[in-house]
Amino acid sequence: MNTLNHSKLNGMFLAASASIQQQVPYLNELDGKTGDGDHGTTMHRVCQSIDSSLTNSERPVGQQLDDLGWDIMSQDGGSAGMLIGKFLMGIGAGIAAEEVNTEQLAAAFRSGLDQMVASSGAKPGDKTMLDALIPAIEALEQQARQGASIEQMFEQAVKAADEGFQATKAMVPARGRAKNMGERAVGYLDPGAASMSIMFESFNQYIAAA
Amino acid sequence: MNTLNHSKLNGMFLAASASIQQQVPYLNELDGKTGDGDHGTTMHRVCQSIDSSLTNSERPVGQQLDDLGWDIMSQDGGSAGMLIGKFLMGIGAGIAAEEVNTEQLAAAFRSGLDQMVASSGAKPGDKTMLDALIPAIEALEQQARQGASIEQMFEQAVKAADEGFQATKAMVPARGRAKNMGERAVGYLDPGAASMSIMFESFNQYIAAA
Amino acid sequence: MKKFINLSENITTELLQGLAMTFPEKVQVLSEKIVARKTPKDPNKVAIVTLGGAGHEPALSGFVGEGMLDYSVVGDIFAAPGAPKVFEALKMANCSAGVLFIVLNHEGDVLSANMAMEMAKREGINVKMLLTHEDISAGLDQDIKDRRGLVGCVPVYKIAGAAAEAGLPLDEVFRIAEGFNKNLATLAVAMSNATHPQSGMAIGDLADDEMEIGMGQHGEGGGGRMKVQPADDTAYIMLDQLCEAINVQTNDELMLLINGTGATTLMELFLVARACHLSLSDKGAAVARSKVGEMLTVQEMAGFQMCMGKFDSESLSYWDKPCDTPYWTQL
Amino acid sequence: MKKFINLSENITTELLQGLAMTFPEKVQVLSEKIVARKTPKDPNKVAIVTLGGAGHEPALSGFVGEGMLDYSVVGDIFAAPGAPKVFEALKMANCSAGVLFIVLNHEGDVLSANMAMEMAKREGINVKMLLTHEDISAGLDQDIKDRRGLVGCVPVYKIAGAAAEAGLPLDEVFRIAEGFNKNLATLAVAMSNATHPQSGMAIGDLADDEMEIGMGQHGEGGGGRMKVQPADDTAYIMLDQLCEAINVQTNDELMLLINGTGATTLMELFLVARACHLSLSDKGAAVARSKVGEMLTVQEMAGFQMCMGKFDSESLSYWDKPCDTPYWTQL
Ligand SMILES: Nc1ncnc2c1ncn2[C@@H]1O[C@H](COP(=O)(O)OP(=O)(O)O)[C@@H](O)[C@H]1O
Ligand SMILES: Nc1ncnc2c1ncn2[C@@H]1O[C@H](COP(=O)(O)OP(=O)(O)O)[C@@H](O)[C@H]1O
Ligand SMILES: [Mg+2]
Ligand SMILES: [Mg+2]
Ligand SMILES: [Mg+2]
Ligand SMILES: [Mg+2]
Repeated sequence: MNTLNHSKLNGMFLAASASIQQQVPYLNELDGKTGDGDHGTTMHRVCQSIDSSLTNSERPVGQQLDDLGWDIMSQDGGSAGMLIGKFLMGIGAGIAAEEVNTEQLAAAFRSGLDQMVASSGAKPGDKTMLDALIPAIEALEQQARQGASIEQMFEQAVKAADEGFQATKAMVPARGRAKNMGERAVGYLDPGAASMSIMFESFNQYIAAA
Repeated sequence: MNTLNHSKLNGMFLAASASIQQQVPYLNELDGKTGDGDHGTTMHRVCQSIDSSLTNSERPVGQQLDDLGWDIMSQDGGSAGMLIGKFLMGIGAGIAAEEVNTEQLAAAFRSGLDQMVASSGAKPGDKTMLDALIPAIEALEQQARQGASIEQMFEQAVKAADEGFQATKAMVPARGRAKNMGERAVGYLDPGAASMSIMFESFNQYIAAA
Repeated sequence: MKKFINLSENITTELLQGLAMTFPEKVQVLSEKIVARKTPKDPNKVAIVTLGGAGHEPALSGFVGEGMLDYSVVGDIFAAPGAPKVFEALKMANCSAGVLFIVLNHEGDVLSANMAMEMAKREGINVKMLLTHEDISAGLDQDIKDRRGLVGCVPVYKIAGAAAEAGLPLDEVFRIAEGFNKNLATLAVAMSNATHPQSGMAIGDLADDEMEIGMGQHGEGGGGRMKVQPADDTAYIMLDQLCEAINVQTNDELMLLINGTGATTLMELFLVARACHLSLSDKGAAVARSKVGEMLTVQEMAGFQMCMGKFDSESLSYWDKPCDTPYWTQL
Repeated sequence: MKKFINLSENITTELLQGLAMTFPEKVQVLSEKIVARKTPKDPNKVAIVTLGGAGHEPALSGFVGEGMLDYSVVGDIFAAPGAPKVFEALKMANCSAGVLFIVLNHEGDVLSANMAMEMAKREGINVKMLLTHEDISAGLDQDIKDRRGLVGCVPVYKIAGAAAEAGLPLDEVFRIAEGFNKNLATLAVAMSNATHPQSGMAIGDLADDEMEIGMGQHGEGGGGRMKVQPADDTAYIMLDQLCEAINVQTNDELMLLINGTGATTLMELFLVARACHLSLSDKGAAVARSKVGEMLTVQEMAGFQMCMGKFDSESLSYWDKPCDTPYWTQL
């Protein structure tokens, strides 16, 4: 497929929400190693927001994603909630139409990423969710530039996200609650990057089946 | 032997102190089941008082025991400390001479028991140290009346003390911190009675060897 | 045992030194184990004295100060102070207005208090003893003499202390404090065992999924064991018994204390307090005054004591008087 | 997990209700998660706002009241409130004198605060943000922006609150509070893990004989692990680092806080406080004011935070002003 409509975009996020909600204990456990043990709980709240916001697509897509981002931010979701809220608001601001082509889709995700990065203060290699998200979105862009299909875009993005997630294991944290553990955090995966990797995994499965 | 002098009386209590100090963890453990886990700690303090007070016999015996009782009471020894302090003050008040015969010895212990009972408010069967102490002192009196030697007196007293101690296992507590456990305390030995039984055991061994 | 201590036999003296160093303008330690107000009260006012073991901080000595206690005689961990020390404190407190001596009903405390009272009377000290015994865990039919004293001593200190500070004579201070004391009821619940800081031993044997309502002051048993319940259910079970014990009626002005005993968080205590407020207002009764926090602890034992009392206009007015102690300050 | 809770998703709203029911004359809850003074401050005085996750009671909301905070915006357990809620509170606080917004340096809190600040500025609200970041566990060479905010926020609330109550303009309140804030240093030590009350999971993995100095606010690691040390040794290790951090000199007037984080008893905290007093007086320095108790907890984690600061005559005078909040009352 070469375009993605509003309802399929919602479907992607709803699919991600369903998968993430099954991983709540795992995400809490990861965060218990290097943080305060609540990243699963945060994501559970984020997912509840997604579920209740995206069940219909009556509002314009940009507006709907902006509202969702604000709603996620209102859920008291700690760092991750705030950043994911920004991400969605950014996608909402950057999405060109109700139905977008591959380049427009990549551009919308880029807009989300930029918004998140602007608030986050983190750089690649800081052992955060950005380490999964940045390569994933770069893959989307690269694929779109090369004329790939939407299926191919997400197939590559999920690989990039997962590699980025796995790479966090070797990183020394420079942001977030893990920061103070320094070298001792090496060997542990970043929970936020885990969420991003699960999210792209679900996007890919949803698109492949759609 | 048919008389006991001041120095041997001191020796008896010093021997008891040495044995009890070896049982501190055991006594704490017993108290942990039905009380607040500190009877061993209490007895440790009582024994330190005994050790530092009875190393010489220069003062008159009555005076020395009275001072010791007061010193024990000053050690913050909870219920048991207060009662044992009274017991020693009572022996001090009731002891007739620096060297006493069997009847005088029994009378001195009776005087100690009476003082303790007067403060205690407990009755036989209440699952307290009295359940070991009362039969022990009754045995001393009975033996003395029958013309037994001091060795025989303590041989019988230790049996009575130990039986009384064992009997506390089946009793429902009516005094002390165990009281509120009611029926649930049945099956546990009373820690204060354990101390009294150890004390008479040491008296007996000391006298037998003296 | 994991505790921040030095030599176990020095815990009590060191902790009292720490208390006095932290509140140099409020309290001082006399004769090693007697905590006294820094600025002594006017001798024409009744002095308030109490006694008890350590290991329950902030109680008892954390309530020495203006408007509450004048002297707290401290024993060792979970052990009553000996009668000689108590007598010493009663002599310090001795004044023209007399002394009110507040004692929690525990065997060791009472033994020591009784002996000290004998000595004090022989010395001609004008002292009256008040016994607190509001633990209803043994059952409502139990002789009041057989009930333990739990956190209820703290509001009794407050009311007696305020009445004394107001200059009332000893008989009046006693009457007011005892009137309030008679209408108190407490239940304790525990979820985990305390560790004795000197022996290092756990007191009690609660299983991983159990709690016990009717627990004593040191983790010694005495209540009903059950599976752990939610905050609301736990609160209702306890509250209903307390209401029955003091016969709560519509329009009563109630005191509610939720006293954390150690590892239980203030977060949880607020949940319990909320449940009590809601349930009482369902019954048509209202909490006039309340306190939530750690007043009398049992080392790191998880659990709390719920204490209820009834005010009359007199006791309520003394509750509301200012006080200035290390752990109860009120404007 | 053994905790007195009901549904885990309701913990925060229920605990705030419990707080408001317990202190009806001091605080109220607005818009579900904003704790505000019952009697609002004169709008001609600077309003003080803070934000932070729950699960640390009494902090932060237990310090709302006369002479300290005006508004505390609460998130969920260990989770910062979202920017929309924080913005709502800044609008409530908005007044002619302006708003001082005190934020602890934690990623989530700062993200939320920054967004809310943007919104507030766009709305024309006169608000200045002050960041607390006194945790020196990452090392003294660390960029101050990379230090976490621990219990040091509490004395900053006190001093800012008193300056605001005195009617000082926003710039002055900021200057005094920030001057004090810059001379603060804190270290935390933990002996046991906290349990997250929503996931039921232990945070951290301290072994039975270990402690960790440099622990974070939620049990997240960050310091040096070592075998459990006696109270005195633990205190000396921490105190020496704090003295170096704020460059303690003879004749300095020092603030000392010993903040229990959960299961550690006040008994132990007094031992630690005593060691600090003795050691400081050996160094020729003196504690001018101190507090010992639970101010900012980490659930039932055993351990404490030691916080030191330097007074000048100005900050000391504001420390000494009266305040009347649920968990800090001073005459
Ligand atoms: N400044 C940041 N930039 C990017 N990601 C961050 C930042 N701070 C934290 N994160 C991400 O958030 C995750 C933690 O989220 P969560 O546990 O929900 O929030 P909190 O840390 O507030 O408890 C981390 O694993 C990390 O991926
Ligand atoms: N009223 C009493 N009469 C006789 N013995 C008592 C009484 N109260 C307590 N005891 C004894 O004291 C023992 C407990 O002593 P201990 O643990 O040292 O004191 P505490 O109970 O104050 O902690 C009990 O086992 C019991 O034998
Ligand atoms: Mg987290
Ligand atoms: Mg005992
Ligand atoms: Mg005891
Ligand atoms: Mg968090």
